Amino acid sequence: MRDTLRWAYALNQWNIRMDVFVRHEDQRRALKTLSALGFGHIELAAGTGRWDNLGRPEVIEINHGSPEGFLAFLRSCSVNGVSSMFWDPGQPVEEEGWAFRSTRNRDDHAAIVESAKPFVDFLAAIGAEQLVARPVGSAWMQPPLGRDDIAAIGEVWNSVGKVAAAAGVGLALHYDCLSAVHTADELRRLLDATDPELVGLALDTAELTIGGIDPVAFYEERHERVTHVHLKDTRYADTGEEYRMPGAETTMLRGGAGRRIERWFFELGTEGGLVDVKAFVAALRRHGYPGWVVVESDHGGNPAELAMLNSWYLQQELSVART
Amino acid sequence: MTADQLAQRSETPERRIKWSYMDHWRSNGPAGPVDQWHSHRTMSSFLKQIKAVGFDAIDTFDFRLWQMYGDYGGPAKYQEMVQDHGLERIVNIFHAADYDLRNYAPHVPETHENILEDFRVTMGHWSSVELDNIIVMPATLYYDMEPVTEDKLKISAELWNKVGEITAGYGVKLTCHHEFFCGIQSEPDIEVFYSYTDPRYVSLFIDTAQHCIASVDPVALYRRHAHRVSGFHFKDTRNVAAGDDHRHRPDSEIMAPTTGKWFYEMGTPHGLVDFEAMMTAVRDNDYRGWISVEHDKANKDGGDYAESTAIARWYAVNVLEKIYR
Amino acid sequence: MAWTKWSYMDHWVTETPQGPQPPSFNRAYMDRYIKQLSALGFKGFDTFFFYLPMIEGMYGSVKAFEHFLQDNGFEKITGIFSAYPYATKYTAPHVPETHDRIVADCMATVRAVEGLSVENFIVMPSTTYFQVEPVTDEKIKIMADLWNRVGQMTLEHGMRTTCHFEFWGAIRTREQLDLFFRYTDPRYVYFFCDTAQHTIAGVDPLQMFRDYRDRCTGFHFKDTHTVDEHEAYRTPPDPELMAPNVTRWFYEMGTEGGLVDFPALMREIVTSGYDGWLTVEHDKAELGGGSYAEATCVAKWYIDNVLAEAQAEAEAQLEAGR
Amino acid sequence: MTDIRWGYALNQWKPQFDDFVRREQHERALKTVSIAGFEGVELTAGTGRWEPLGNPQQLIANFGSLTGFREFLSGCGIAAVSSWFYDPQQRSMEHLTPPYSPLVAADVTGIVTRAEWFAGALAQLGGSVLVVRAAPSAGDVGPLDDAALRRLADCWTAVGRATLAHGVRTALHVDFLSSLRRPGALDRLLGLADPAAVGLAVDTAELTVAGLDPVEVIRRHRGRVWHVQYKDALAADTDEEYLQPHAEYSVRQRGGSREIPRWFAEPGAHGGLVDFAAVTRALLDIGYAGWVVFESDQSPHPATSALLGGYLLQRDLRPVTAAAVEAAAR
Repeated sequence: MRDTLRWAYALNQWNIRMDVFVRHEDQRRALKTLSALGFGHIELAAGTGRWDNLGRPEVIEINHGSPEGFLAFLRSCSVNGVSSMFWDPGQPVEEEGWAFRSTRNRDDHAAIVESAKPFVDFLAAIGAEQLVARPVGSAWMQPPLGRDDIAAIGEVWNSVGKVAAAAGVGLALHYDCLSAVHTADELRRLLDATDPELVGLALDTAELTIGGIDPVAFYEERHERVTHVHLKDTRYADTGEEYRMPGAETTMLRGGAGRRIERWFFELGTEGGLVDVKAFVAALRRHGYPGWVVVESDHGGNPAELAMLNSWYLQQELSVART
Repeated sequence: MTADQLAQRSETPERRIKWSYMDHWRSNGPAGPVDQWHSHRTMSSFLKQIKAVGFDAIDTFDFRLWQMYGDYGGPAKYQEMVQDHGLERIVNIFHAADYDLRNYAPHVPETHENILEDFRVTMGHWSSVELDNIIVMPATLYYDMEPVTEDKLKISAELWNKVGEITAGYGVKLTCHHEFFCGIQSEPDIEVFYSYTDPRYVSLFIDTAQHCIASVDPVALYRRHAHRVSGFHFKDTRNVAAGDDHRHRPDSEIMAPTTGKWFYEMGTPHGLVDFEAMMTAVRDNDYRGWISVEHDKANKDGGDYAESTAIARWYAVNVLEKIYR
Repeated sequence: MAWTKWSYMDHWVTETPQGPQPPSFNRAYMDRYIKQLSALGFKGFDTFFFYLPMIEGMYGSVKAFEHFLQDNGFEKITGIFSAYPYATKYTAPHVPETHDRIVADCMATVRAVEGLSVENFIVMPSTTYFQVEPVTDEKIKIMADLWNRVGQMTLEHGMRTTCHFEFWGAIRTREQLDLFFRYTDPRYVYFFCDTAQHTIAGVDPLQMFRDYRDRCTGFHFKDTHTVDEHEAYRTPPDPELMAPNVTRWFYEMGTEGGLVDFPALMREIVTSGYDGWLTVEHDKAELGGGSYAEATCVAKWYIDNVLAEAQAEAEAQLEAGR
Repeated sequence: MTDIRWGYALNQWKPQFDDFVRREQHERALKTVSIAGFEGVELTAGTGRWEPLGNPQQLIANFGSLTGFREFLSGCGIAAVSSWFYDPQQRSMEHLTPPYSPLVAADVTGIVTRAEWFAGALAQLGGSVLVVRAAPSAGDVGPLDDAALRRLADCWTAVGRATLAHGVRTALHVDFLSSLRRPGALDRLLGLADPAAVGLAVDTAELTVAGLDPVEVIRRHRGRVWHVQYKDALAADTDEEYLQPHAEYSVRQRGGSREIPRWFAEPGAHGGLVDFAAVTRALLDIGYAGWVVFESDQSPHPATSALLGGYLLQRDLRPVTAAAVEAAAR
């Protein structure tokens, strides 16, 4: 994509189950698809195990020998590099002995900082700019956040941010609609509890919208803190309570209960989309946003079709040149 | 880059080749697989995807005509929708006829008047849009034509000369596409056939996969006949027809015992077509105009049209356009 | 009498608005899945340890899920599959320092199904071959020690620990299998016969069953089209999905080109007097455009139409011999 | 036992013209139907080389003979072809004939000839019912006045008599695009046709989408119900959109102005409008003897549809029929 903004695409929409998107030829097809659509950079997502083989530095190394080997793999498909990687330290992984860690628990902080290091080193080695992190776990799994909780969360991210900055990598905290940091106020407090030099915000247009926060307004308010963007659309907003349902990952986001909405995230330009994508992108341009804009669709059907529809929207509706 | 700059880019003079997409397509609907003609919504989604990967135009089948009339108001109106999605136009149409020895068989002279009348009517229907080619399979199924004799080839050639004259009257080239399972598919038969056809009225349409399956080298064939080649289907295959595959009753295309899926998008692993050699030949002959990408039945065996289309386009940009564009 | 104790091993993928997903996508999909298995007449249900929390989430408890199964004609949950396919510094059966952790994990799984009458606690006794090699006597003994411990523990909770050998695991040849069973205590460690995995590894599953009949507590009836003759089993990073030349190892019973002689196995089972559960499995059935629902139908059709005949033959022979 | 036999329609496996052509696909579908608990299959008439199960000529081309096809079926655990669905409006590549209309007197001979062709084959395949599309779409031919109904009655009487000669009954299939859904039209048509030659094929979903209650239709025409198709309806055509031109395409396929994603589904589908237990009781009440064919028309997942249908049959409907048998014995 040739534009004043820098565009990338998230691979997560291909990796929808543990046993798919494992073979290199499948990954090559996805990379070529993105390349053909004009995307030169991708976002990775952390995972676990031998089948999530784009999900952890040590597993990527078993597959490609070295960070350089991995870049060569990308470049064989005309994808130039990696913009960023998404990581959730609260997600138990096999490689960490399925440890369950929480950023609000100060006893876990040292381990969280330690576990961030391989990711930071890997991102630095492949020239990626941002570690995109989930700041805190789902709301339904924990009591409401007190003031000290936000302080504790801020502390650990400042520490991670320091490690990242030393390696030349940025750290951006990603708001999501199930998170314990849910309201605009809570999000502001989290930003205020972190050092602007070390920690930025990853603004996800669909997640904010579902969570009841207007992404355009919030961006206007805190644009100086936004260092990373996920651009996607949604057709629904939370009623205000669904994110608290037990098992919200399934009961809310997969329609297991409540209003039974089985798909929340959609491609740009979807009928009935709630995100004002054009206004948001115009705001990015107006403020000279310097970071990556990562287009994604999460899990929503046929990955190649979604990528094509997203690219079409960029070209036709946002006047971004494909090559 | 702004829209204006983008428009300027597409007018840059150095591009000699434009890419069209032959519109086979399936996607998953709520009640099972549907084609793009299912609704305006699915059509729009299809056109967006074709545009997104950088195709310039589309090809289509002429049996879609009735739906174009019923649902869009005719070919010209349908083409407006194509253009609204940023694509140039409809470049070629494929005339898929029901070949039958009783009333529609190029090697049977008694059926010729019926065929000629079919083309007079068809060309009238399409006169509202500008087309480059109307593409035909120039023979019946192989088993309906065999033994393939010089006489039958000559009779077929005479028919297509006359058809070509009709289509030329509408400014459209009649061009022949040789399916591996049709009566005119082997190298010697193709050569005899073209020796009897009039280059003014009958062109050759190279389908890289079909020739390859029929054990004909598409590059050599093209080099021999380049002056009368009016278009291409760039698609790949992983299998050459063996034994009676080309004359399997009742059908070879889907039912041949050896092979469940014949066609693949270009850029597929284990593909048999040498596209780089093909593109080099296209360059050497200074061909200018359209190349069509096709991969029919891409959805078989778990495949996916959207992905195949993107991969094929990737291949065009990253491999073929480096040779000639 | 037709064999009634057929169970189904819980691999399955179904279309959802978020793409092809396991039925645990949400409760409605799970219900539909169980109904489909019920329509085919399965009586037992095997699942993975990692699905237990999801089942609890959807049905309130594993017990409540079992009631749902029973409302649909099932007898019960028959087996729980637990595995460490990938060695980490925390868990690796060939590394003694990790054993306490593994035993504790197994204990947690056992507790999750406490009070049900699950029969088999099915384990992969090793991780991937390439993470263990060279595979030595000593390492096999270490793994055997671990499963002796686990086996004793699960038996106290009414479940038999039974070992399911992957073609890409560290215990795969006939010699390695024999050694492993020599080192394990027949009171605590049992044999689970996966027909496809052994066949791929070049081991005859029928002979394995004959030789370990007394320790055999179950089967995965699944087929393969390929014997691994090019050491695919030791390819890093993963031989199961990433072997260079084989994109699909596993097939349901009854496909063209299948290598396992299921009728012979069925006759052997009947003749041997084995009367436990027989489990149908076909993981990765969706590869190449396949569908789990259809694969399950075709496999069950094979049971009712081909294996039933083999069973009847063997029973008639037994009868005649009496 | 009751005199009901259970079948499944194969049409859901063929969403597009180039699907479901290869033998191994047929084999897997038939095994699926068999193992889901069904005894027979219903075929749909089709034409050309990508319709191997579409007509007698294609069956012979593919299986050597009708006996060869019957053996293929029984090899998959399917006892019989229950029935064949035939729409005279389909042109025939095998006969080089254009679409026929039962409203056009000149077409009747052609329709009768074709019907006999199917009936003769059906008899050899163990089937007993030719299911015919009773009338073209309302939007294409307008309302059916008395003269039109009489022409339909004459056509189907001729067809029915001809198929009976092969031991096969002709049953009129009323779909939701047909004018026969209007008050009194179906009564009138059945009244005009020879009751010995022409019966009714009750399609639960088509009637429901058309706003008719299948239970009521069964009771009302008790002596004339010769065939039954069980499929579920997910929505009803409440706005009479069936009267639009090209409704086959714009309403049935695309879903009309509401863009109904899917009118039909397998019996018992979530949100389905048909009460199959009630329909089954109604059939038992009238002493129905014959095939009940499960259908989904189209399905995103054919094997799943067959299994969910099988579940409904085994769990909910067989107990209903068993109870009726028991009650009769007492």
